Amino acid sequence: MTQFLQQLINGLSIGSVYALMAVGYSLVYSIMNFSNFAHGGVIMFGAYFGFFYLTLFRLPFPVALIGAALSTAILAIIIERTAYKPLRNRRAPFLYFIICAMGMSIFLENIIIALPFIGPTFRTYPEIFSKTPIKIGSLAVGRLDLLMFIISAICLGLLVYFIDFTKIGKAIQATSYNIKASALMGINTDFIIITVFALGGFFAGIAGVLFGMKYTVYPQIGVITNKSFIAAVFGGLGSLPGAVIGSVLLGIIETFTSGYISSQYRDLIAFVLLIAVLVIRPRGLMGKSNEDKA
Amino acid sequence: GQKSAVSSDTIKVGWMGSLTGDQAVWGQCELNTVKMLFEEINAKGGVLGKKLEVVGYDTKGDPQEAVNVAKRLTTQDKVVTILGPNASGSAIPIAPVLEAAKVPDIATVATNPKVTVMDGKVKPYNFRVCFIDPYQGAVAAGYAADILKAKTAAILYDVGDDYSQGLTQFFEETFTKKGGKIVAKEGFKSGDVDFRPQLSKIKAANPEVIFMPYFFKEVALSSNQARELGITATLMGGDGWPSDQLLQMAKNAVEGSYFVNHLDFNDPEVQDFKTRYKNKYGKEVELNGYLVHDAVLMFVDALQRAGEPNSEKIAKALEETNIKGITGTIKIGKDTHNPEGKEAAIIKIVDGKYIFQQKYTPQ
Amino acid sequence: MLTINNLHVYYGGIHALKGVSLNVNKGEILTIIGSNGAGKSTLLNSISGFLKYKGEIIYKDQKLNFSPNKIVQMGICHVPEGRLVFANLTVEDNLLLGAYLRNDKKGIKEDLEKVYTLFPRLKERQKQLSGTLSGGEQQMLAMGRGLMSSPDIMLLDEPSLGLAPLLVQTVFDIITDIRKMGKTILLVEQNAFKALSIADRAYVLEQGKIIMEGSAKDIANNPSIKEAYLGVKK
Amino acid sequence: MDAYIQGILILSGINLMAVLGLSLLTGFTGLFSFGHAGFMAIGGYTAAAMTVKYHMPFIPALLIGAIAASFVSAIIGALTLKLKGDYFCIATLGFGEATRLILDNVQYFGGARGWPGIPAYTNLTNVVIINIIAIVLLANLIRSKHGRNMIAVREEELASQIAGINVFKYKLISLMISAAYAGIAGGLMAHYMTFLQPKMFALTKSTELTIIVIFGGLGSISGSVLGALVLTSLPEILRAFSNWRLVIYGLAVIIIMITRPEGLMGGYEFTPQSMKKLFSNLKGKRLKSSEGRE
Amino acid sequence: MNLLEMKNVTKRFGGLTAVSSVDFEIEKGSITGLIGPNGAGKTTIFNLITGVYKVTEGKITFDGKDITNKEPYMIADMGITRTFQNIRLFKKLSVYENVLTACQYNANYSLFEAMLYLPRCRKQEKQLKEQAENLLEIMGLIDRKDFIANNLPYGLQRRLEIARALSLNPKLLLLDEPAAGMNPDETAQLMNLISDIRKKFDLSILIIDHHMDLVMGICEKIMVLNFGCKLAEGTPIEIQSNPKVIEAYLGVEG
Ligand SMILES: Nc1ncnc2c1ncn2[C@@H]1O[C@H](COP(=O)(O)OP(=O)(O)OP(=O)(O)O)[C@@H](O)[C@H]1O
Ligand SMILES: Nc1ncnc2c1ncn2[C@@H]1O[C@H](COP(=O)(O)OP(=O)(O)OP(=O)(O)O)[C@@H](O)[C@H]1O
Ligand SMILES: [Mg+2]
Ligand SMILES: [Mg+2]
Repeated sequence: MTQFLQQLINGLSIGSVYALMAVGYSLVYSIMNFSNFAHGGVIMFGAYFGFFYLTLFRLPFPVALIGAALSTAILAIIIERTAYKPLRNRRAPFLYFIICAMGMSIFLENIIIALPFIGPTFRTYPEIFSKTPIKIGSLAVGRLDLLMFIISAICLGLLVYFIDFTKIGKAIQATSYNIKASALMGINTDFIIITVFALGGFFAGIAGVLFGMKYTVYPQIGVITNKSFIAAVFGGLGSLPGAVIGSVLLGIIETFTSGYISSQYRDLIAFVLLIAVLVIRPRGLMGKSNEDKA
Repeated sequence: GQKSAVSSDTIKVGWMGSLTGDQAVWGQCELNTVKMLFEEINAKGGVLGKKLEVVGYDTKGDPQEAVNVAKRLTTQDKVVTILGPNASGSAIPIAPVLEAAKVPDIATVATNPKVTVMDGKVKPYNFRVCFIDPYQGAVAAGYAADILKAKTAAILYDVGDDYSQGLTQFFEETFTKKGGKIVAKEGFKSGDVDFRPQLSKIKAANPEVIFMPYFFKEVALSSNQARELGITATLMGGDGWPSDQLLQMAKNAVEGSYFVNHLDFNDPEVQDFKTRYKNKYGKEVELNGYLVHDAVLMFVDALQRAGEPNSEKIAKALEETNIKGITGTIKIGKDTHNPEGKEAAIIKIVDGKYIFQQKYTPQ
Repeated sequence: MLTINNLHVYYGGIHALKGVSLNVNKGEILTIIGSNGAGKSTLLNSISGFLKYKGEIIYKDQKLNFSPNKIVQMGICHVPEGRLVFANLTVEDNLLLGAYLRNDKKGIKEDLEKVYTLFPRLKERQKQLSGTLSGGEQQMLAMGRGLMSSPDIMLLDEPSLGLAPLLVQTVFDIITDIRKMGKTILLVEQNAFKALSIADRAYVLEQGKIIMEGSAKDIANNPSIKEAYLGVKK
Repeated sequence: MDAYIQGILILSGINLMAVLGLSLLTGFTGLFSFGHAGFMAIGGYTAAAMTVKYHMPFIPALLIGAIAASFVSAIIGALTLKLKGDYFCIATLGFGEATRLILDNVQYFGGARGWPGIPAYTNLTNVVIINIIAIVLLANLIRSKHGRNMIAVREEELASQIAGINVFKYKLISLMISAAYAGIAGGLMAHYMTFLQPKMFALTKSTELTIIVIFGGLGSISGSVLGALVLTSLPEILRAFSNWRLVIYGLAVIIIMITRPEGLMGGYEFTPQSMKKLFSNLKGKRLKSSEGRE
Repeated sequence: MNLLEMKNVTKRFGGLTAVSSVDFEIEKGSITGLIGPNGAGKTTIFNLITGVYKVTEGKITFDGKDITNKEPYMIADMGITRTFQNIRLFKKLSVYENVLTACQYNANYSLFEAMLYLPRCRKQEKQLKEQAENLLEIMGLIDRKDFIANNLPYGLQRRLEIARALSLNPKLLLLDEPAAGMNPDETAQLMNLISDIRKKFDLSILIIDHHMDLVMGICEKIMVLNFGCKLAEGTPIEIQSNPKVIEAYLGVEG
């Protein structure tokens, strides 16, 4: 039983890492309808920003966290302006966006390695939160895990509020369905797209800092976002609650597979499950339907 | 004309390894070391009156790139010897290229036996300065069973990594042969950062020792997580461990752990090199630096004995290597092209420092 | 109110509008008729800022060269060809989005009720995803949504397209009603007969050029127009 | 020609083989795959098993590899081809990673440690011949009714159905052919490298192939040929830049996508007729590239 | 003889009944009209016949064979083709390619023959090309052969859809609002075209449209649908004077 509960805690904490990453990805997906593979790179930059703000500038943690998030928001906007906007202007098919995103992701990862003052070295965040876990009986709950869980929950709550209850949120939804029609409603679609990228970048920054604190910082941490892509698909592309639920589920599935079936074949089993879910629900758990009427 | 005079003044040596990708830290340290040593040698007048020049290329740790690089170094840059690579997966497929070009290669930390020997036959142009996986795995297992008197062990390893799989296999074999029992064997996949599910399972199996044959980043993360989960078993590992970063990232978690190393970092003989590197690059030297240092020594020695920068003669000379490097005595076996009888150093982490325990060879 | 001078639009190699000039007076219904591919939609798309053009479009003494959303802000509302409803939003959400730029909650609510009385079918389908509406229902939605922005001038691109005869009549009645509310209307129609019957003035657009202009009555009585657009046989 | 240049040409040829298949799937049928490295792996390991363990001659071994890859693709396709866009894409991504995971664990083939000692049968001559055959077969296919049906599926599924085209069948055929091509590429790779390691077939390999297809121009075989040559040799040309190499590569991909919206050869082919047409009818051709109707 | 029969066909979307217990026949060789207010379920009936939607209840037979819930491509193979209310062409392909693609129905060489470009493939390809050009000729599209479909004016796009549908040599052609967006003159041309192709291709045709001059002008029989139910059925004259139809659909003045 303890084993089971401990694994559940493990799963939830892994899931909340995936969730924080998947949300930004899903947000951009919902409006641009393409997988922004550069998202991992932005998360990685977030981790570096946070690290340097904390160590070089010695900023207090909350300031560094927000600072990093703002920095990556700007980075995301720059990426949108330079790499995606020209494609948007010529209404290129979504494949071009994906390839451009891949190019961007290669660029981001390697520029970090190539820059002499950063390089490939691993960097460890200063210990801000004690590593000794909170003990409940023989169960261990990491303090950082708890913090991540709470921050993720707050961020997601704010985001859902923002999307569902504010005017600009409505505009984001509208733009995600039909850009031209939105413009006809007087929505400044260009601004909306920037907002979405900025939001995505903001979350990427937070995810990056938290990730870096927990697992150290290095140029390849973007790779982990593959998992959040899968989680987002699991939950249903373009749906924020879907992204969160998909992530948590993926975390739990992975954990229980490792714990009770086989850690060697974990990803294989997770994959089979993913396929099973998609065969039964082709749009993931909560994906928006794009079905058009004949 | 003048041009050929210049080129005949220098001897080109190739280097390959990861300058990008997961293993860029080690690759860049290797290349830095080679550059530094060549500068030093050249400042003292070079070898055979000629200057040494390194041509280094990135392999991204990718076998296909390694083959390209080997071809480029041998046919375009016309190097006389190649140093590196650090990954077995890159060192194995370049063998046919080396044979076609008759250029020797000295691998640094490519520990798979098949790098130099294939189907019982030694590959004529492949050499290495490090000991091999079976040896390292056996050392760790032997030390755990004989010296630490452990009866049960668990293994956590990287399923997708050749090095990790190699060590796991030989640790398991030796440990069981010595009467021990592997109570849990769990895998993860390169790129993973969370090991708690596997560790929770290992915890339930309650081993005395946990063998962690992979690189320091994962070692740091997994040992931290193990301690968080309340695992108190002794942790052990291989030469993927030693790094400053390990101590930074997991100081308390790895306290009291053991690992197998190529050398004792506190050995007075290596201090000089350590400081030279630090002075030049402002960074600590990584383990790969020591090994490529010895690869350079091996090459220079062979070049001198060959008497001319001729790759085939250098290869012949390499077979007769018997020098003292900073990682120990390097005597190349004719049938294996491995440094034979190179003893492993057992290091224990005490008070956040790497403390040399003993040289150890399993029976 | 709206003046267009010498407008040229190109699609790649196709010269779709070749120097169109026209003006719309405040409070009138102006209709543009012309056969398929004449460039009517192109003209409306240029006004609402979706196309690059040569020439000038002046609205309330200002040159229009803004992005579409700014143009909407200035009180120009375009109900496009092909309706462009938000397929994945409900009927009501669509209507509310029409009022995106407005902030008067009360006015919005009133207008919503007004739209529902104009198109009772929409009220029945309030909560249905608009993508699954029938073609005609979508057309009503697009019109209703346009009204929600309480514009000064409405550009209607074939509003009767795909509507049942009974509804066609209703739509034209509604257009007259809208004009009575003090709005200006630029109406593009295939149903020239109906369009001319409610319009004040009309232009005839052929192959990217204005070939005729005048009062709706004159145009409707012009024999060549009768033959070509009103389906009156020789 | 020295061994280095030859090596690059051989690798271009191997990549081209895989890219041709992927081009059929992505460029002509409109399906996007992130799992083609998985099919290469299956083809490579099967072919190597044939030559090493059963001492079979090269060509039959390659064909068996192709059949194996094609067979597996049929199973995967049957399960996932009903999925749309990114969902299918993630399913193939999962497949590719799962294949690698299995190979990592199969000690019979050397597991993650790799499989050395495969005979070196691949050379420039047979790579070129195989590629020429592959191109001819593909070109014939594409201008036949079957090829047109695939293009129709890419353009508009419902309309294809109404035109009597069995959409699912054509997607499956396209996937199977493209997997067979990838399988042959894998076999060529195995016998060129003389070594196989699951790492060689990582996700980055799949994305590299996709990048080549789109870089070369969707729906253009000549584009694929050009793309494979350019993008295989580009990293080699940039070798001298050491760790700035991939930074430049990433940038190059972005710039091409932005400045050449149709890829290098988008939709065009180098054939005698097309060249004639191109010169005589430049104006008419321009319509093709003009933007979609609003 | 009846070519198509619908028996008691019902279609529900969740709680909404779009088509409810409709019985309906199409006589061979006839032109039949299907009219009704917006949202009455006309397009839904097309979707049910062509297999795009699954039937909730009831049975559809074509040429004596049960086609209920068959896949759309199978139904197309059996000889029913259609056009769409929202035009669905292969937008980025040329006019010629649009038609040639649909002609695929008339060739049966295998994948293998195609890849090797064997004689049978060559011969049939040549026939297909002739057939496609022929069709374009008939439909008056031959001079726009190389236009990208998407850049055609609306009216021609509709024509192209009809041409594409005809490439399958159908027995029954379903036209969903073919005259939408056309002015009276163009509508008249369309009427001529429809009667022409019926003769040339020996077709039966079912038309949905809101242009009464067209429907009343060429249909031999008309069915009126209202709220998913059959409201009336009869000759144009009967329908025009049916008070229920006038009230629900035509309006006083028409
Ligand atoms: N995106 C486009 N690319 C190329 N040509 C276009 C595009 N859109 C329209 N055209 C061409 O421009 C011309 C005018 O088109 P437009 O849509 O404005 O006509 P219209 O008068 O609105 O016709 P309809 O009554 O069919 O709606 C036509 O010849 C059309 O083929
Ligand atoms: N996929 C669907 N999901 C839910 N409701 C649907 C769907 N398709 C159609 N409907 C509903 O079924 C009813 C009938 O629609 P249909 O498209 O058949 O109307 P129609 O008679 O063709 O109208 P129009 O003349 O306006 O095209 C409409 O109320 C529509 O909203
Ligand atoms: Mg128009
Ligand atoms: Mg309809």
